[in-house]
Amino acid sequence: MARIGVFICHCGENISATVDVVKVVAEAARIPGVAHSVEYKYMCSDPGQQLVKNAIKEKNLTGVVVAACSPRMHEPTFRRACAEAGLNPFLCEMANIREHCSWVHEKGEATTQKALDIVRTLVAKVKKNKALEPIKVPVTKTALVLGGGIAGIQAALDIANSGHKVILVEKAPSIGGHMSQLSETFPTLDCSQCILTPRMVEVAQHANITLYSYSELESLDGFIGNFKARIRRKARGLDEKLCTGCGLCMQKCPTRKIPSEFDAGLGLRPAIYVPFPQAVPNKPVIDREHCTYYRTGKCRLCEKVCPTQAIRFGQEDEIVEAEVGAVVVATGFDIKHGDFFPEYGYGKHQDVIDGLQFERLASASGPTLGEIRRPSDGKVPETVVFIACAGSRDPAKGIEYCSKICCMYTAKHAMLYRHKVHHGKPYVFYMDIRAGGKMYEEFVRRAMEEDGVQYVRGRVSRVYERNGRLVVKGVDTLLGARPLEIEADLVVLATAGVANAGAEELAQKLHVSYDAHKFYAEAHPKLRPVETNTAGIFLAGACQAPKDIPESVAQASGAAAKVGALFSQSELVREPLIAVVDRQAPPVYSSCVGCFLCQSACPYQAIEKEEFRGRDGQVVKTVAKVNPGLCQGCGTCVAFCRTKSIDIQGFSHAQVHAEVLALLERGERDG
Amino acid sequence: MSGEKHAHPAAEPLPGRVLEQTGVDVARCYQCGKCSAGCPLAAEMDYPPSQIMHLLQLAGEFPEFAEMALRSHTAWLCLTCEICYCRCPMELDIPRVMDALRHEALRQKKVNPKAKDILAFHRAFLDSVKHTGRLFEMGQVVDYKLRSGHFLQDLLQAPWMFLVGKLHLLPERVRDRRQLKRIFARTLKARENRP
Amino acid sequence: MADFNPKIVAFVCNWCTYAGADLTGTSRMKYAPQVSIVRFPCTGRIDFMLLLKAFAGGADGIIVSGCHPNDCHYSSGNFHARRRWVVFRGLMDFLGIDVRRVQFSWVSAAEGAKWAQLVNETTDRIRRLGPFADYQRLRGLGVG
Amino acid sequence: MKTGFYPGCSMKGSAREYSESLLAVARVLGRELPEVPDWNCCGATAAHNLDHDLALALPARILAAAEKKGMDEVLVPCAACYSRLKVTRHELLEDEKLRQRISGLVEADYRGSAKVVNIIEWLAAVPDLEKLVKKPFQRKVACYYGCLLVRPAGIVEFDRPEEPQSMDLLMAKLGAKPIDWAFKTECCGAGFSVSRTDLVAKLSGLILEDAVSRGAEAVIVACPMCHLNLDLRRPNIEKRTGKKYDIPVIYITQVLGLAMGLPPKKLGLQRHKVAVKFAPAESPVPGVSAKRGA
Repeated sequence: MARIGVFICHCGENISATVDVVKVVAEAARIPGVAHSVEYKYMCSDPGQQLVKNAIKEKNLTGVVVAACSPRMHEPTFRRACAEAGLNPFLCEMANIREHCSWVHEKGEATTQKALDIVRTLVAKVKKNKALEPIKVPVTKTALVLGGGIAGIQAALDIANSGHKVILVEKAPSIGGHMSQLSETFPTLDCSQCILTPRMVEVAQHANITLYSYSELESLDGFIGNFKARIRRKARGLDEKLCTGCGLCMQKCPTRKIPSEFDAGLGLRPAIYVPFPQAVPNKPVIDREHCTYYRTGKCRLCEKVCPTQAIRFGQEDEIVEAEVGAVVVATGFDIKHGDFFPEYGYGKHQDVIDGLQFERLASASGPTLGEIRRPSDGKVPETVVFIACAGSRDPAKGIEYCSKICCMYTAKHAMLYRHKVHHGKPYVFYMDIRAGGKMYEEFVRRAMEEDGVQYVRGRVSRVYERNGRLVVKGVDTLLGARPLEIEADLVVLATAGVANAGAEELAQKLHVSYDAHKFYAEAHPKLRPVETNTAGIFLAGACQAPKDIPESVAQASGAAAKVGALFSQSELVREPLIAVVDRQAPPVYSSCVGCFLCQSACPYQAIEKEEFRGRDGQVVKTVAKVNPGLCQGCGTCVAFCRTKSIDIQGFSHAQVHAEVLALLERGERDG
Repeated sequence: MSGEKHAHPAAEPLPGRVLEQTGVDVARCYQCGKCSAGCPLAAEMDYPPSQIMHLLQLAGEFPEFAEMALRSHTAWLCLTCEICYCRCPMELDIPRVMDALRHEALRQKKVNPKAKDILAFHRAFLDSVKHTGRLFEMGQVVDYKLRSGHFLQDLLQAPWMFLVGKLHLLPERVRDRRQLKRIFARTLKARENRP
Repeated sequence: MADFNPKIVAFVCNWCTYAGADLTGTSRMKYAPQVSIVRFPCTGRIDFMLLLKAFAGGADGIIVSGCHPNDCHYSSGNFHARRRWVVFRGLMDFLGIDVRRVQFSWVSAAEGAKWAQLVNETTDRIRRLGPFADYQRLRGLGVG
Repeated sequence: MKTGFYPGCSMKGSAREYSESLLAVARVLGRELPEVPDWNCCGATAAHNLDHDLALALPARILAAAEKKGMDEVLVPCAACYSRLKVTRHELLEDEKLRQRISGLVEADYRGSAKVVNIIEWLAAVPDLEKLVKKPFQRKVACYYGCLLVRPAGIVEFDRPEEPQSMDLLMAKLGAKPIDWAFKTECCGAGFSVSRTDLVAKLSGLILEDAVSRGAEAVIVACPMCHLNLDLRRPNIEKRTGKKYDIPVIYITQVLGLAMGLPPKKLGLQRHKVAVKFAPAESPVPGVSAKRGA
C-alpha cells in the first residue's frame, strides 16, 4: 500500500496569492494513497526540506510529491533531500503549480482546482514510480583522435598534456593536414609551417601519444568509455624502426614524375617519398601504384641504396586493435576539384587553378620556391583574377552553403601576389565579403587600401583562353551590372570547401550522423557543438563544416576538454532515465518479438540484439536489449514498439497512463 | 499562363504574376550578376538581366520599379539564348521571365518604343504564319518593311537570294489553314483583345 | 455553451514546450486554466494511442507540442511525432473524431507567449466544438 | 522505328541547301524521311515573345500530326525549330493540365509519343558512318553549336551545355580536324537577322573572329538561323568589324555529303553567300562556283 506525502509550497505569496493552498492540502489528503499532506511558506528552504525529510522517516513514506515550482528548478533539490532521508530519489516528483498554474491564472476556484488536478496527477504518477539506481559505466582513459591536421594535432596534444593516453591516426604518410600546405596564414601573414611544424614534432615526441600515420580506422565498436577500435596500418614498404629518414632512396628512385599530392599537382615526386621535407614521421612510403618494381617486377634500386636495409617490398597491411574511452573525429575537409566548373575552364586550362594550388605557388617550399609563376609556361603573371564563391553558394553546383574561409584566403592570396609581384594587377570578383573575425575586416581593407587589390562586385560568367591569356567575362553589379572583360594570365578559383571523399564511410563506421553535404553533425547546433549524437564521440575542425585555423583549434581544444571531463572519473554515472526491454523467466524470456523497429528508430544506436539459448545451445529467441551507456532516454523506441515490451524508466507506460487518467478523473462530465 | 489565369486583371503585383506565369520566384535571385556577365547583349540593354530581376524583387512594393521593368528595352533585346539560365547558380529561368515581361508589356501597352522594329518583325512573322501556316519569307520581309518603315534594308540581298533559289515569290501553305486561324484566334488574338 | 468548462490535456516534451510553458509563467502571462500538462522526455516518446485513451477518459481536446523541426533535443524525435500525427489524423477521421480536437504544434523554450496563445486558441476552439460526447463510444471500442 | 522529318520554314526557303544536303545524304544512307503531314511553322522566336499558348500550340500541332501518322521520332534539323518542339514536348509532358488545354487548342489529343531528335543525334545513331567516308574532309573546322542545341540543358538533355563535343566527334569521323575554340555555344544574334542586323553583325562577328584566329577553315553549323547570320549577313559583319572574312559556313549535312563524295551542287553549296573554297595552298572543293555577294 502506497504511502505518499504531499508537500505544498506557498512560495512566499507566489502560489498562495492565487491558489487556496489550505484547500489543496485538505483535498490532497483525501486522495487514495496519500498518507501525509502539509503546506509550508518556502518548501525549498532548509526548514522546508527538513519537513520533507522528517515526514519520510516519521510517516514511513513510499513516495513524495512536492507541489511547488517547475521540476526544472528544484527537482534535484528535493530528490537529494529524499535520498538523504533514505528514500530512493526517483520516488520523488514535483507538481508544478507555480509556472503552470499560480503565475498564469487569476485568483479563483478554477485555479485552485487546477492546482489540485496537478497534484493528483503527480500523486498518481509517483505511485507507479520505481526505485532506480544510477547507471555506472567504466571508462577506458585513452582517446582515439582521427585525423592529424591542425585540429587533430591540437586535440591530441591537449588530451595528452592533461595526462591521458592518445592514439592519433592519420591516413596520409605525414601529419600536418591542409595547414602544412598553406603558405602564410591570415590575418597575421605568419608562415604556416613555422607555426605548425613545432606542434607536429611535439606530437611525435609526446610520451602520451602513439602516432599511427599512413593508417586508417577499420572499425569501431562499443560505447562511451568502452570503445574497441581496429586500425589498419597501411604497408609503407619499409621497416620504420630501421629507417633513419636519410632520403637516399628518394634521390635514387628512377620514377620521379608523379604529380605531388602535397603540391596540389603542381610539383613532382618520386615513387618512394615523404610528402614534404618537414614530414612527421620523416619516413618515406612506397607508392605501389607508380613504383617500377610493383609495376614491372624489376628495379628495387631503393633497396640496394638503403644504408640500413630498411626497405620491405613484401610488407603487408597490419591491423592494430585498441581499447579507447573516447574518440575525437578531426578528419578535415577537401576543396572541390574536377571539371565541375566548365564555364571557368577549370580542369581544362592549366592556368585556371584552385586556392590550394595558389598556396603551393606562394609557399617558399613550393614547386616555384615561392615565386608566383603560372603552371603553363612558368611566366610571372602580370594580371591575376581571383574568383570567390567558385562553387559555394551555388545550388546549381549542388552547394548552397558559404564555405566561410574563401573571402579571407582570397584577400590573402591577392596580397601575397602583390607582395611578390609588385607591378602585378590583382582583381577579386566577389558577391559579398564575409570577414567576421578578429582583425579579419581590417585585413581585407588592407588588401584593398594598401596592396591595391581591385575588388569587383559580381560573379564571373565565363573564362576562356585567347592567345595564351585568359579572358574573364565578369560584371560589376555596382556599376549597373555592366559586363566587364579582363584579360588575365592566371585565374584562381576559390573552390568550395567540401567533405572528404571518405567522410560518409567513416561516419557509418562511427555511427555519427552527417548532413546532406556529408559534414558531420554536432549534437546541438548551439549548445553542443563539439559533441556528436553518439556519446563519447566528439568533433573537431572542418569535418563538421568548413572553418579556419583559429576556429578549428578552438573546437579541438573544446573537444579535448570534453574528453578530459569524461576521463576525470573512473566510472561514468548517469541518471537511469533510460529505456529497458521487458525480461521474463524462460521459456518466454521477453515479450519482445524481435522486430527491431526500435533499433531502426533509435538515434543513438543504443539498441542491441540479445540471444537466448536453450539447453542444447541453440538460439531460441533473439530480442532487443538497451545499451545503458548509449541510451539518452528520448523514448522514441517506446512509441515504436508494437508489443509494449520496451519502456522508459521515469516516463513508463504505467506512469503516463496513471497521470492522464488522474487528470481526467475530476468529477463527471457535468462536474 | 493558363487560360483561367489570364482572366485575372492586373490586380496582383508584378512579381506574383511573373511567378504564376513562369514558376520563377524572383525572391530567390541573390544578385550575383552572373546572368549579366554572360549575356551577349547586356551592354545594349537599359537594365541588364540581374537588374531586371532586382526591379522585379522590389516591384511589389514600388510600382515605379514594376513600370521600369515593363517598359524596359531589355525584355525585347533578350535573344532567348538561354546562357543566363544555363549558368544561373539559382537555376532561375530568366528567359521565361523575359517572355512574361513582354506579354505583360504588350497587354498593358507599355512596349518600349525602341523595340518597335523587333515587335514589328515578330508581328509580321506571325501574320505570315497565321495566313499560310508557314513562314513566307518574301511576304514577311515585305510586311516587316511596311510596318517598320525600313524600306531600303536588304534591298541588295533580296535579288541575290532569289537568284540562288532561297526566296520564293509564292508562299507554301498548310492545307488546314482554318484550324490555324482558330488557334490564333484562341491565343494571340484573344490575349490582345483582353483589356 | 459559454459556461462549458472543457478538459484539455497537453502532451509536451521536456526540453522545449515544457520549458516554454515555464517561461509563460515566469513572464506572468495569463491564459485559460482548462489545460493541464503531462510531461514527456520527447514528443517522439508519445504513443498516439494514449491520445485516444485520453479522449476515452473524458478529455475534450488535446494539445501535442514539442521542439521545432531540427531543434529536437534528441535530434529527430519530433519528426517521428509529426509522422505519427499524420497517420493518427487518418485514424481519427476513421473513428469519427473531429480532428480539430487535437492541436499539433511546436513551441520552443523561448516562446512563452506562443504557449499562452496556443492554449487560449485551443480552449476557444474546443469550447466552440462543445463537449466530446462520444467518449463513451471510444470506451466501447475498448480503447479505455 | 519510323522517323518523320520536320523541315520547318527556313529549310524550304533561305536554308534550302540544308534540306537538299540532308535528303541527299539520307538517300545514300537508305533512310526514308517522310515529312510530317501538313506541318506548320513552329512559331519560332516570334510566338514565344508574344504569346506563351501560341508558342506551345504551334509545335503541339506538328507533334500531334506526327504522332497521328505513327511516327516514333521527328527529325528536326533546324536547331531553332528543334528547341521549340523539344521544349513544347517537355512542358506538356510535365503538366497534365497544360497538355489537356493545348490539346484542346490544336484539336487533337497530344500524348507525346513521338520523340524529338536533332541532326547530330540522328547522325550519331547511324552505325559505321565512317565507313561511308570516301573523301575525308581534311579541314580544320570550328563546330558551332549555337544556343539551342544544348540549352536549356535540363530540357534538351543532349550534350553538355558548356564545351559540347558531339558535333566535334561527328566531324572527326568524317576526317575533319575540329579545333578547340571559345565560341562554340555563344549566341549569333538569332532571330534578330532582320530586325536588328547591327546586333547580329556584332555577335556573329565575334564568333567568326574567334574561329578564324584559331585557324579554322570552315564553320560548321546545324541551324539555318546561325547560317543566315554567319553567311548571308557576312557583309554586315565585315562592315562592322572592318575586316574581311573568307571562312565558309557549312551545314553539318553538307560536310557529310562532301565526305561521302556527293557532288557539291547536289548539296546546295552554290547557294551560299560565302563561297565554299579553301586557302589557296590547298585545292578548292571541285565544282563549286558560287560567287561572293551581289
